[in-house]
Amino acid sequence: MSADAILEVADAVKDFDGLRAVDGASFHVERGSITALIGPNGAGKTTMFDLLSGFARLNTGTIRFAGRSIGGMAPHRIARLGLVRTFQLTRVLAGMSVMDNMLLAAPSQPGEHLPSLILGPRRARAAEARSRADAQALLETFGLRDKARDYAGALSGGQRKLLEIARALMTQPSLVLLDEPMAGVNPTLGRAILDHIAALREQRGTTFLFVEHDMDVVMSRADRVIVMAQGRVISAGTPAQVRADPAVVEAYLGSASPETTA
Amino acid sequence: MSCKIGRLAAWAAVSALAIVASAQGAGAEPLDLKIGALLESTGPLSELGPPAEKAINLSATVANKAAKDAGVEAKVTIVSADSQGDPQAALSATRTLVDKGASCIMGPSTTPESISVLNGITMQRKITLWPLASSTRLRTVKDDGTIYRPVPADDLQSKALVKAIENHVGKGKAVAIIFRNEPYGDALSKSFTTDWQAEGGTISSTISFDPQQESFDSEAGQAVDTNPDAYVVIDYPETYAKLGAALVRTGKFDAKKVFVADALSFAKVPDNIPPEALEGAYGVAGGSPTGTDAFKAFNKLWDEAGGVANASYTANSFDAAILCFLSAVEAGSTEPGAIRDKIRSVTKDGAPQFTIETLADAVKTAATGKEIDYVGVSGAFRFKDNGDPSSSLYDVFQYQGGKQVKIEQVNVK
Amino acid sequence: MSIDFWINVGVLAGIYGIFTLGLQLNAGFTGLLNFGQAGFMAIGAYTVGILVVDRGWSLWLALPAGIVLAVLAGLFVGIASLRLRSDHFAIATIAFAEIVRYTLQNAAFSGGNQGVLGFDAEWRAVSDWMLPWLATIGLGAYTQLPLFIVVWLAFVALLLMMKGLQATPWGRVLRGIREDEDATAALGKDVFAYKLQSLALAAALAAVAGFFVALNVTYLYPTVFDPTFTFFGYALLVLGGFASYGGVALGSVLFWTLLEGTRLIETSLSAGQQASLRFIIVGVFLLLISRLRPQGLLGNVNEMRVRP
Amino acid sequence: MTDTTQTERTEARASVLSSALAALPRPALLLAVLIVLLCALVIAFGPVRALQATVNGFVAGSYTGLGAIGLTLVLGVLKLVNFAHGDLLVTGAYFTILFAWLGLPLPLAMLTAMLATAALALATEKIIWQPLRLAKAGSLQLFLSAIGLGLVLRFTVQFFAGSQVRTLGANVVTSIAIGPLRLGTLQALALVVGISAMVIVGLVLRFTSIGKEMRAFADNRALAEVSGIDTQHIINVTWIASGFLAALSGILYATAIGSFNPNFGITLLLSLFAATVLGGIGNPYGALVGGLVIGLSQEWSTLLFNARWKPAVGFALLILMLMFMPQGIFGRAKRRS
Repeated sequence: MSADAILEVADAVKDFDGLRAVDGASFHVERGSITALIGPNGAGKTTMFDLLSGFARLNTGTIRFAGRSIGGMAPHRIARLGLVRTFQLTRVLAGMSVMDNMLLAAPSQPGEHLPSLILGPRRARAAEARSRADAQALLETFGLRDKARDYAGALSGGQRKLLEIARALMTQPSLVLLDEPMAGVNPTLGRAILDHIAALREQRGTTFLFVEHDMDVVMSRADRVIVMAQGRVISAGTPAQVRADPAVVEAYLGSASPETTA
Repeated sequence: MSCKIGRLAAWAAVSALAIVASAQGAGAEPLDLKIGALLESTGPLSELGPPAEKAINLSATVANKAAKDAGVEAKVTIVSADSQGDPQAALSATRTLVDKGASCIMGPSTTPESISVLNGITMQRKITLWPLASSTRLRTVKDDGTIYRPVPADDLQSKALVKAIENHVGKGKAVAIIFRNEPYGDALSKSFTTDWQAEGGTISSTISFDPQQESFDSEAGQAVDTNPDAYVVIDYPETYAKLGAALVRTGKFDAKKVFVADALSFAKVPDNIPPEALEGAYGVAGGSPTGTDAFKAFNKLWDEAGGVANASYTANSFDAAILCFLSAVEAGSTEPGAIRDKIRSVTKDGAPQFTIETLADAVKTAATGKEIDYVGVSGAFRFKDNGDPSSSLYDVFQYQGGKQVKIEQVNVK
Repeated sequence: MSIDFWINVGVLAGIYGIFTLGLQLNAGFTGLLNFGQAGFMAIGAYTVGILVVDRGWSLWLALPAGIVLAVLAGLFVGIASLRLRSDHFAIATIAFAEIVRYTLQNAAFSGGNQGVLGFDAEWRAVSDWMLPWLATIGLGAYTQLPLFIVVWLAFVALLLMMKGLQATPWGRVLRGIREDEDATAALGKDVFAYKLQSLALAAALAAVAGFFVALNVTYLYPTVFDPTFTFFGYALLVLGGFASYGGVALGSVLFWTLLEGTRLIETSLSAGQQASLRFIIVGVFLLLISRLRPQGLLGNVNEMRVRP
Repeated sequence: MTDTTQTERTEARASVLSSALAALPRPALLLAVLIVLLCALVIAFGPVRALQATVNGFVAGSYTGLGAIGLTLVLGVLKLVNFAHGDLLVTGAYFTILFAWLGLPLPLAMLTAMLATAALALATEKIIWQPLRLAKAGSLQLFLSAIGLGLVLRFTVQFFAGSQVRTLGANVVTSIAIGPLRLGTLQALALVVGISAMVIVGLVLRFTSIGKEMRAFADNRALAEVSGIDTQHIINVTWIASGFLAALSGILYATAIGSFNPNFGITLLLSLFAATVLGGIGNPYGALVGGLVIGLSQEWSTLLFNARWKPAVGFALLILMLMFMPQGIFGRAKRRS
């Protein structure tokens, strides 16, 4: 595949209880791109995200991330390699403050390990101060600065979505999987999220793979689009290429065009 | 010289007594004795609680009546607390009893509870403890003369069992031991094994069973499978009701081969134990002269009082409380240390004998400070230096028609 | 109620407090329903007793050995059953504690039915050294007071340690796991390793509590360590407050004042009925607290994640 | 989600161990294992001892299995770990004593006791469980409430009836001889009642509309609610059935064992849970089979070790089952949402 692929999936198969959720899917995601993963309900998109992030195990096939095989790796190890995900239904840590949610995501905090915590409390404190500054900055961008001390459980649905994305970015990832980042978010906020994603891609070269039903967003924001149906990848390419692919149109149950199924 | 000092001391003692006496006279203070009952009211041994409670309450009734009849101003009240069958809870329960002013403590039923209670509190306060635990382990702790056991220790009992089996089955026979997996059964089975083998006998099987079980059929089967000449059963009534039924169900069981230890000794076989499991069975009970007038009087009292059925060791609990009461009367004090020092004076060999039927006279005599010998429902008490009964006389009894019948007495020095 | 009564309540509250710090760490801060705490406590206490009596170790050396063994047991139980769903984990840990108890009752090394006795001479020496000193301030008559002082010193020290630990990034990861272990794993945290640490640390606390139980009871016997101990621990945890270490101290004192105080109520009931009544009160109380103030007195309702 | 991913990982590990056997359905696999074990025991200890232990295992297992049927319903349908279930057994037995004391003939007293216990179980739903559910209580609160309810039930019984040993006065010593083997008459009755209860509950769940609704509700609560089933009705019926079955098994246990006090429920409780988990939560056949498996393994173990280890054998089996077959013998792997 592409020489510059950060993520490569080949012939991925996943069964649940005799039900084949992913059926030999193959695709790749280019480094530094914003890629959309679309498909009708039941196409296997969320299962694919679970496979990529280690929450489900492949039956057969391979997944390579940044040159390493990550099929079967535990979720936390995949996350440490720089591949983080958000969830379709937001999963903020409701019983912790917004700031604690952010600080939890900070990578390589020595204070999280008992030996280094006890032996080097000062280093832990220094790392904590740095993380706090980073978190402040991210919360600022996502408009959550005033909420830093609130319990995450007290946030509105849209704010939770923002927090979850901000938290994922806090891990300093190279690839972020966003499962329906726009769902339940008001359009203004949604645009802000998308702008921020675009900016991050520019500044840090972060790669984004997102599942989205809003075809306007997909077509206007994504560099590449991957289409899944019935557990397989049926099409991949630029938005324009995908839109023109008859297989895609058919997959969306014969509807005139993908847009109408948002 | 020494004579002079002796006379001086006597004078001092007399005048001290006079002061005490006058102080008592001035206040005209009646004796207000509180006896603590440490009962297994809840927890794994909770079936032991109600009969023990009734026995101790009966003792208070009897003692109060005797005091009134004797014209002695003394009152016995029972304060009770739940030991939960657990050493730690027993310790807390005892603290409450002490808080409520108990001078003696009746119970608890197990060695672990007794040890924690002793080490934790009664020894420091010189409060006498009257445990129903018969384990020799209890004698490995230093008790400062505060433990008095109304039941004989296991090492004597195992010898009595050996004699009983030799008399009724024969020497050198094969015996199956079945015991409830608890300190009592465990310790007694070990000492019996040693004693029986020392006499040339064999042990065909030793089966211990967990009391918290749904069924005992496999255990029963294992016991009868070896076809022993005799069974030694060390068990409490609650579990023997189930185990005994299982033994009978094997179809190979003969109750006449059974020899039970003292926890299964009762005047009348309780309702819940199938008659077939005990009819014709033998047993031993330390210094428990069935058929005496005191024994009959106690059983009559028990039946008249209503409530729970009689069980094992109730007579021992009853006697212990009476001993505490008489000692307090003798001491003219409810101070635990003073009571402790008088226990041997109310169980004095050779002194005038009294039973529960003549308790009023006993109180009258004791109040004058004279030594007496209270012969209890469970027999006469002769305490060794360590507070264990020294009596080496055991009744061998047999259950005939559901009733305990004394067959003989054995001496196991 | 005399001073003795309060000292006894204090000793029990301190011991159960130390024990429950571990439950708080597990249930309150990690979301683990550990119902096997009494088993870890038994392992700690028996290790101390056996090493002192059978091997002639010093009591003070046996204590750390007991803690180490309890921690190993915690790791073993964790590795075997931490992957179970939460209610299965709870049942598995009870089963573990019961296996420990039956083993202690039946095995030869633990003294079986005869228990372990005679390990506390070195503690008695310390206690006897403290008593004259206490006598100078007029408290020499209370023989349980030295134990009370030592238990509470240990409890307060451990409480502060746990509180401090909870405020670190390490503690934050545990809270993250309590809230949502998948989301925490998705942020790169090794959830299993943290749960294991939480369980092992709770086992260590249980072993310390077991050490003090041994000093208090002076005799080791399996029934002391039955599951009721763990149930009581949870009862006082919820009373004092979910996810609050201060709540453990408050809850423990209140719970034991209630439980022991009910012994002192004078009624015309029989001993058996009064004993039953105590436990009816505890039961009603558990029902009421779960219903009316599920987060407990000092607990924070926001930290009490609703688990379906 | 949390739970399934974990279970799934464990399963993946376990399946490596038993991949060859995994093709067989679990009940058949279990039967095969039991037969192999029985053959081994027959060879090692002779047919009489091995078969007698097997008969005893069935008896012990029927006590637990029957008690577990009511427990598994509540656990399966309501997802409630009912720590008070053992005390419902006790309540049933003591209601019988109460009604007999009030003058009812024994069989009628037993029936009334079952109805009264069913009513009591329904009352606990109304007073305790429904409000907790509405308040969205977490598993810890539910656990503690169940423990609290258990204490209240057990000690209320003890308050009025005392802790001394009771008996229902049945003849517990007769037995049926099958060749050299013996089976107690009342024990046989317990076995028959246990199997009948299992079959009846199984048929009700399978063929009646309320049974189907209960299964649907157990499978997917949200879906059942959406599809217009009267969920509160299902919950009520579950509690009534659970209370009735608890009393039935409590009475049978009390009758067949012959001697009991208010503690018998709590001592039985962990075995009941073991049977439930072993059989697969929510499945009445599973509960009884789970009970029988525990009974068999405990009684068989007496051939190998001293009988005092019996309870520990049951707990060890429970832990092993939870680790390697968390869905139980008759349970189904949970489908991902």
